[in-house]
Amino acid sequence: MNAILEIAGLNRRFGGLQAIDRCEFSVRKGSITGLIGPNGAGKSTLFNIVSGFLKPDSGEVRFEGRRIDGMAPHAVARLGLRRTFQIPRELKRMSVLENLMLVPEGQFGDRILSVVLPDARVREEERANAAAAREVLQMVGLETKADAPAALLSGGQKKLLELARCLMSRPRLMLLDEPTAGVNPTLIRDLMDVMRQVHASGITLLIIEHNMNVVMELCERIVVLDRGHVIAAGTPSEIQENRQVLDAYLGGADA
Amino acid sequence: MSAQEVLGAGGLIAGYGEMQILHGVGVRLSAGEIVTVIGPNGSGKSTLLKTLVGLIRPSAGRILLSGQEITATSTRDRLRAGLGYVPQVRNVFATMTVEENLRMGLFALPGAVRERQEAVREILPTLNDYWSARAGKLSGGQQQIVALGRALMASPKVLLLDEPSAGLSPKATDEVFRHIRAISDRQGAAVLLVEQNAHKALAISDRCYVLAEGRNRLDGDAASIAGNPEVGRIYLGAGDGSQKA
Amino acid sequence: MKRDPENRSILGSISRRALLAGGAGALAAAAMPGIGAVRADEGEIVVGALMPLSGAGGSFGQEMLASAKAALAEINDAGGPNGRKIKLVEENDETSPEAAVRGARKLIEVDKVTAIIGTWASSVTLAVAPIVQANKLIQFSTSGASRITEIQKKGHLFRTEPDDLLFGKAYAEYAAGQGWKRAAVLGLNVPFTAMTVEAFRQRFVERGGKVTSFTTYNEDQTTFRSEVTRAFADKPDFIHISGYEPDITAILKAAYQLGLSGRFIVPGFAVSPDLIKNAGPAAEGLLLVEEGVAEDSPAYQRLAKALGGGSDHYYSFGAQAYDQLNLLALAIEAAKSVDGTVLTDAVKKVSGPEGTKVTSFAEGIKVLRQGGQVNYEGASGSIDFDANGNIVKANFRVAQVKDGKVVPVGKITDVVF
Amino acid sequence: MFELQIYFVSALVSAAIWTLPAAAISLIYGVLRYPNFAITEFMTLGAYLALFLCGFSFPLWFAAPLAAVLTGFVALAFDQTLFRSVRRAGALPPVLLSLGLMLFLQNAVRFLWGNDVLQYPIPLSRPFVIAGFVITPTQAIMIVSVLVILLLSIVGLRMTAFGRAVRATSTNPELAVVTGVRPEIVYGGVIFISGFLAAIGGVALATETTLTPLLGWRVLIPLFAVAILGGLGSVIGAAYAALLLGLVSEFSLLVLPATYKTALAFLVLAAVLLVRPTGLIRAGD
Amino acid sequence: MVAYLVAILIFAMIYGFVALGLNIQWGLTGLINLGQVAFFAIGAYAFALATHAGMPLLAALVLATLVSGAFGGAVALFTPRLREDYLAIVTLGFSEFIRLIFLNEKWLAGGPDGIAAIPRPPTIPGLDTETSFLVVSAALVGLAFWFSQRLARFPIGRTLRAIREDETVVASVGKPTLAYKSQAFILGAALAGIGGAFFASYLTYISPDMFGPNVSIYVLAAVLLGTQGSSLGTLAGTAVVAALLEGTRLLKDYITIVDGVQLAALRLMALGLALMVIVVIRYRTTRSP
Repeated sequence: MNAILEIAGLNRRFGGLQAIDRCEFSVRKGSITGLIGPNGAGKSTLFNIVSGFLKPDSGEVRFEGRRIDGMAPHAVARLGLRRTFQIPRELKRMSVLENLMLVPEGQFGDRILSVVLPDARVREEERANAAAAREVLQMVGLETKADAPAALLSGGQKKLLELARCLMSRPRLMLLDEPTAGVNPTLIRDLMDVMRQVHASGITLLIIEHNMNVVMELCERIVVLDRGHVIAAGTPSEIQENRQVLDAYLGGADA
Repeated sequence: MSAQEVLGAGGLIAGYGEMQILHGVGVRLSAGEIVTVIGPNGSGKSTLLKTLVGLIRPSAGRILLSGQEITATSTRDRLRAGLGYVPQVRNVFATMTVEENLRMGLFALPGAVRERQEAVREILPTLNDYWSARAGKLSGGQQQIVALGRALMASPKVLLLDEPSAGLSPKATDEVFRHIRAISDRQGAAVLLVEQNAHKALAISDRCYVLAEGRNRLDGDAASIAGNPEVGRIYLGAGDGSQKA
Repeated sequence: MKRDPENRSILGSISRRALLAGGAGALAAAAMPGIGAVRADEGEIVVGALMPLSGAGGSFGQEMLASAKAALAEINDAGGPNGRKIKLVEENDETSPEAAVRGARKLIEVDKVTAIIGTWASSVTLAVAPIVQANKLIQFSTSGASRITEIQKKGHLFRTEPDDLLFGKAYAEYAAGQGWKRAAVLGLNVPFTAMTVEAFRQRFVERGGKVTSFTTYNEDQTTFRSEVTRAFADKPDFIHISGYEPDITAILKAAYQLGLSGRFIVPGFAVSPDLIKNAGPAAEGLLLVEEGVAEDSPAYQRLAKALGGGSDHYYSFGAQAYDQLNLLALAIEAAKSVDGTVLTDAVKKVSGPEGTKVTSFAEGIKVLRQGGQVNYEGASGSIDFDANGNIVKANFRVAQVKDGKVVPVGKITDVVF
Repeated sequence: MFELQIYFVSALVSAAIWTLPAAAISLIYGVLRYPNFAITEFMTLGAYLALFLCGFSFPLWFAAPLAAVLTGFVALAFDQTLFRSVRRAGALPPVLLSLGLMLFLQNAVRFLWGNDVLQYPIPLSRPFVIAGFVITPTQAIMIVSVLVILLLSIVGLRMTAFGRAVRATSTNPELAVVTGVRPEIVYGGVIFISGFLAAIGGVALATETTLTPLLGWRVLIPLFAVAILGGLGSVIGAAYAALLLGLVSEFSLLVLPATYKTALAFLVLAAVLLVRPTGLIRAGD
Repeated sequence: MVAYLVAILIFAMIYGFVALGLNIQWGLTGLINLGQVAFFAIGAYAFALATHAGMPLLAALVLATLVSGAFGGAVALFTPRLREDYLAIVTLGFSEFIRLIFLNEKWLAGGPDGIAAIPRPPTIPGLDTETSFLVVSAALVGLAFWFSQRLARFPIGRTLRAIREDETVVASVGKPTLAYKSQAFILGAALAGIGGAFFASYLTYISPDMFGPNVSIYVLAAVLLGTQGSSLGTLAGTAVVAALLEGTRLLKDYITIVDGVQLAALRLMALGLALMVIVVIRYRTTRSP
C-alpha cells in the first residue's frame, strides 16, 4: 500500500486517562479518509500529535516514510502536512487576504533584513502571493470577502477560511478537524464540493467529522477510534454494518 | 401527566454567539422518572442542559419548572426553585474536601447542612469512604459521585446530569448509573440524563429523547428506543441504510 | 502630617512667599521674552538656586534657600553688584539627579541665569556640573564627593563643602584623639561613602587604629538587623555610619532594638531634629561630625539672626549657601562682568587668602570700589579655594546628642588633604 | 551562635511583613486571575492612613485595623469603578490598570504626606532576649498580630460561607456559578480583604522601618516571589513561602552582600515561574 | 521658552525610541513587557561605558543597540512559554533586577554614583547645542519610525501580527514562532537601547535611580494612548506623555497653592489616572472570555 501517513503503536496519557492507546493505522496517498468515533475517543488528540502540537508517550508517526513524531508544529507543517482547527482560529484583526498571505513559505519579506533593503523584490513577491491567495479564495468561494476583517465572517465562512489557509500552502496531506461542525446545511454542500475539489487537485485528506452523512458520502475509507484505539477500519458501508462501531457509539457491551 | 410534569421546555433556540446549536428542542419530565437524552456529537445535548439551567439564554422557547416559567431567571434562582445540575467535566471543587463539596450544594439555599449531608450519605453510602479527602485526589468515578452528592444536597425536584459516564471505566460507569437509579428511587427527583453511553443509560431510564443536529428526532420508552434501528442510522448516517429499515 | 508644626509654619511661609515672587518674575519673563533678555544684560542679574527642597535633603534645602535669601536681601540692600539687583530663581532638585538636570536646564534656558548655587547631594552636583560647564556658567555646590573634582574641567565649579576625604580624615582624627582603636563601618551605597570611608581608614590606620568590618547597605532595606549585628560582632570601640538620615535612623533603631549599645559617629548632615525625634532613645549619645561654621564671625551671626533660630540651631549648609551668594556678588562686582570664565578667576580672587578681610557684601564693595582686593571670610569659615575649586582646609565641629539636644563636644580644626 | 539567631528573628520579621500582602496578591490571583501590582501601594496607603489616624491620638493597635478597613474600601472603590468594567477582557487590562493605580496611589500619598520620612508615634523599646533570640516588644506584637490575622483569614476561608465561596470560585469558577455563588460579590469581597491585608502588611513594614511613599514598592519583588513560591491562590502557601524566602534571604547574607536580597528574590521568582509555574508549595486551599 | 520646548521635544524623542520598541513587542507581536526600562538602562549604560572607554560616539551607539538587543533576545529565549500574566511579572521583576545590578556593581557602572560627563554628539554648525541635539535625535527617531512603519507593513509585520492574534495558527502554517517572537523582542529592546543612549548623551549623566519602573509605565501609557500597534499613534502618544510629564513642570511657576513636590505628585497622579482611563476605554467592550 502506498501510505502517506503511517501511525504505529502510538500511546499518549493525560493524567489517569489513556487518551491514545496502541493506536495504529495508515492513510493511503490520494485518499479521503474519515476518522470517526464517539466523544472522547481521542480523535483531536491524535490530530494534535500528528501535527506536532503534542508529543506522544511512545509510538511512531511517519509522513511519507519519514518520522515526524516529536517534531515542532512548524517543522511538520513545512514538510507538507497541514491541519485545520475544529473551532476556527481565524486571525481576527487581519483581513481575509492577509490570513492567507501569511502562509507562503520562504517569503523574502518575512525577514527583518528585507525591511531595510529596497522593496522591489518584496513588492513583486507580494503581488504573486496576493494573486495566489485570491485564487484560493475563489476556489472556496470567499473572493468577495478578501479585504474584510476575518472577525466579520460568519461561522461557515470561517470554516472555509480554515480550509483556504490550509490550501494556500499546497500541502500533500491535510488534516481537517470537523470541517462541517456548526455549519448550516446549505453551506455543508458547498464545503463538501470544496473538499472534493481539493482532493481532485491531488491532496490527500484525513477528516474528523461527526456528520455521518458527510463522512459516508465523502470518504472512501473510514477509521473508527474508541478510547484511543482503532476498533474498525473499512469502507463506509462496512463501517455502517459493523456492530462494534455502533456499540462504541452507544456504549454497548463492555470492552 | 401534566399534573405530574415538573419540567417542561419547548421550542428552545439557543447557541454560543453566532453559532446556533439548538433549533427548537423540547423536553418534558415527570416527577420521579429518569429520562435520557442521546444523540450524536454536536446534536446539542449539553447545550440543552446549559440552556435549562440558565447558563445560556435561549433566543426563543420557554422553560417551565413545576408550572412556573423560569426562562428568564438566573441560574441561582433556578437552583433555588429546585433545579440541580452536574456539568460534564470539572464538576467537583478539586481543592475542597468531599464534605465541603457537599456543603457547597446548599450554598444558595437555606437548609440544615448536617441533616442533608446525613441524608445524602445514606443515598450514596460510598461517600463515607472518602468523606474527608480532597475531591481532586479522588478517581473519576468517585468524583462523579461527589458531584451527584453535591447536587442532591438541595433536594432538587429535577436533576440535570451531563454525561456522568464521560471518561469513566465501564465498571465505574455501572457504579455511577446504579447511584443515579438510587437517587431517583430514594429521593424522588426527576433526572434528565444526557449520555453518549446510550445502552447503559437506557437500561436505567424510563424514557428517552434522541436529538440530532439540534432537533428532536425520536422519543419514547427507553426500551423501544433501545431497539430502534433508526438510532443507529442517526449515529452512523443514512448512507444506504434506508433499505434496511 | 507629622512634621513639627513650628518648623512647618516658618519654612512653609517662606517657601510660599518665594514661590509667589519667583512665579511673578518667571511669568513676566515668559510673557515678554525680549524684555527678559534685555534685563539679563542690563537689569537684574538672575541667579539660580538649585536646592533640594524635598527628598533626602529636604530640610537642608529649605534652610539653604532661606539663607540665600538672607544674603540676597543684604546684597540688594547694598545696591547690588555694579549697581544691579540680583534676582534669585529657585528650583527644586528633589534631591534627585534627574530632576536636578531638568531643573538646571530650565534655569539656564528659560531663566537665563548667570550662575547656579546650592546643589547639595553629590549625585546631583555630578549630574548638573557638566551642563553648567558646557554653558560656561559658574556653579557653587554644597557637595563633598571627591569625584566632583574629576569632572571639573574649566574650574567653573566651586565647593564650599569640605571634600569627603577631609570628612573621612576628620572622623579619624577625632577617634584617634579619643584613644579609640577599633572601628566598624556601615556604609550606605552612595557616592560619598566609598571615598569617605577610604580616607577615614587611611588616616585611622596611620594613627594606629584598625577597621574591623566594613558593610555596605541599600537605603531600601526593610531591616538592618543583620548589618548591625555584623558591625557589633567584633566589639569595636565605635561604629561609623556613613549614610543619610533615613537609613541612619533605621540603623540606630535596629541597634537599640537588638539591645546593643555602642558609640556611633555619623556625618552631621544626616542628623536633623527629625532624626533625633524619630530615633528617640536610640539617638542618645550619638556623635556627629559636621562641617564647621564660623560661629563667632559677624557673617554667621547676621545669618543666624535673619533665620531667627535660637542658639541651638546650627546652620552649616545655610551658612554655605549664604557665603555662596555673597562670593558670587563680590566676584561680579570685582570682575564687572557676568561672564562665567571671567567670574571663575574673580571668585578665586575675592575668596582670598590675599586681600582685605571682609565679612559681607556691603563691606566688600567698599573695598573693591576703592580699588582694593578683598578676602571674603564668611559664615561657614575662611573659604579659600584651591585650583580645583575645593576649599583648602576645613574645620569641623563634633557634637553629641544629649537628652534630645545636640550639644557641641569638640572641634577638629584645619583638617587638610 | 548569636549571629544566626539574629538572622532567624530577622527572617521571621520579614516573613511576618510579607505574608499578608503576598496572601492578598495570591487571593486576587486565585479568584480574579490577574497579578495585582497595586497591592504594594495599598500597603503604603494603609500605613499612611494609620499614621493619619494616630494623629487623632488613636493608639496604633486601634488605628491600624481602622486604616486597613478604609484601605479595603479604597481598593473596592477602584475595583468597582475601573476594574469591574474590564472583568471579561482577560488578564492584561487589569494588570495595566493595576500599574496605573500603582502610579496614582504612590503619588497620591506623596501629594498628601510629602516625601519626608515619617514614623509612628510608638516609643522605642529595648528587646527581650529569650535563649539568644532578641526580639522587641513591637516586633513581637507585630508578629503575633500578623499570625492572628493570618489564622483568622484561614479560618474564615474554611469556616464561613463567604470563605467557601471564595475557595470555590478560585478552584472552579464555572462550577461555583452553577452552585449559586454570585461572582461579583466574591470579587468585591476579595478585593476588600486584599486591601485590608495589604494595609496591615504596610503598617507592619512601617513599624519596622519608616514611612516613605516608596514603602510598598520596595517590597514588590519579594512579595511576588512569595506569592508565586506559595502557589498563587493559596493563603497558607503564601505564609510558608514568606518564611522560606525570609530564611533564604537572611541566611544568604553569609555568602552574598546584603544589597542583593531583592535581586535574590527576583531570581527565586523567575526560577519558579520558569520551572514550575504552579508554585513550589501548594497547600491547596 | 523656546529652549524649554526644545527640551520637552528631546525627551519626547528619547521616549519615542523606547515606545516604538515596546510597540514592536507588544503592539505588533502581543508580547507584554512591563520592564522596558531595563533595556533603556542597558542601552544608556552601554553607551556611557563605551564612550568613557574611548569609543567614537557612533560606534558606542551601535554597541548600545546591540547589547540591549542581546539582552532582549535572552529574555525572549528564557520566557517563551510564559503566559501573558507571568511574562508581565517576570519583565517587571527583570527591570528591577537590572537596576539593582547597576546600583550594586560599582566596578561595572559606578554603582549609585552613576556615570557623569557622557559626551554629546558634536553640534551641527549654525545651531545651538540643544537644537542640534534635537535635530540629531529627531532624525534618528525618524529613521526608527520609518523602520517600524515598514516592519508593520512588510510580510514580517504580518507574521508578527498573526502571532499576536494566534500563535498556534502561525506554527500550524510552518513558521517558527519562537524565532519571530525573539526577533520582535530583540528589535524592541534594541530600540529602547538607542533611546537609552540618547538619554545618557542628553543628560550627560546617568545613575540607577533614573531607571525605575515609572519609565516603563510612561511608555506603556504612550503605546496604549496611541492605539496600540500603530507607530504613528505611538509617537503621538509619546508626545502627549512627554508634554504631560515635562510640560507641566512649567506650571510650577503659575500654580502656587501646591508646592513643588505636590505638583510633581499631581503630574504623576494624572498620568496614572490617564493610563487607567485609557485601559478602561480600550478594553471595556471587548469580547467575553
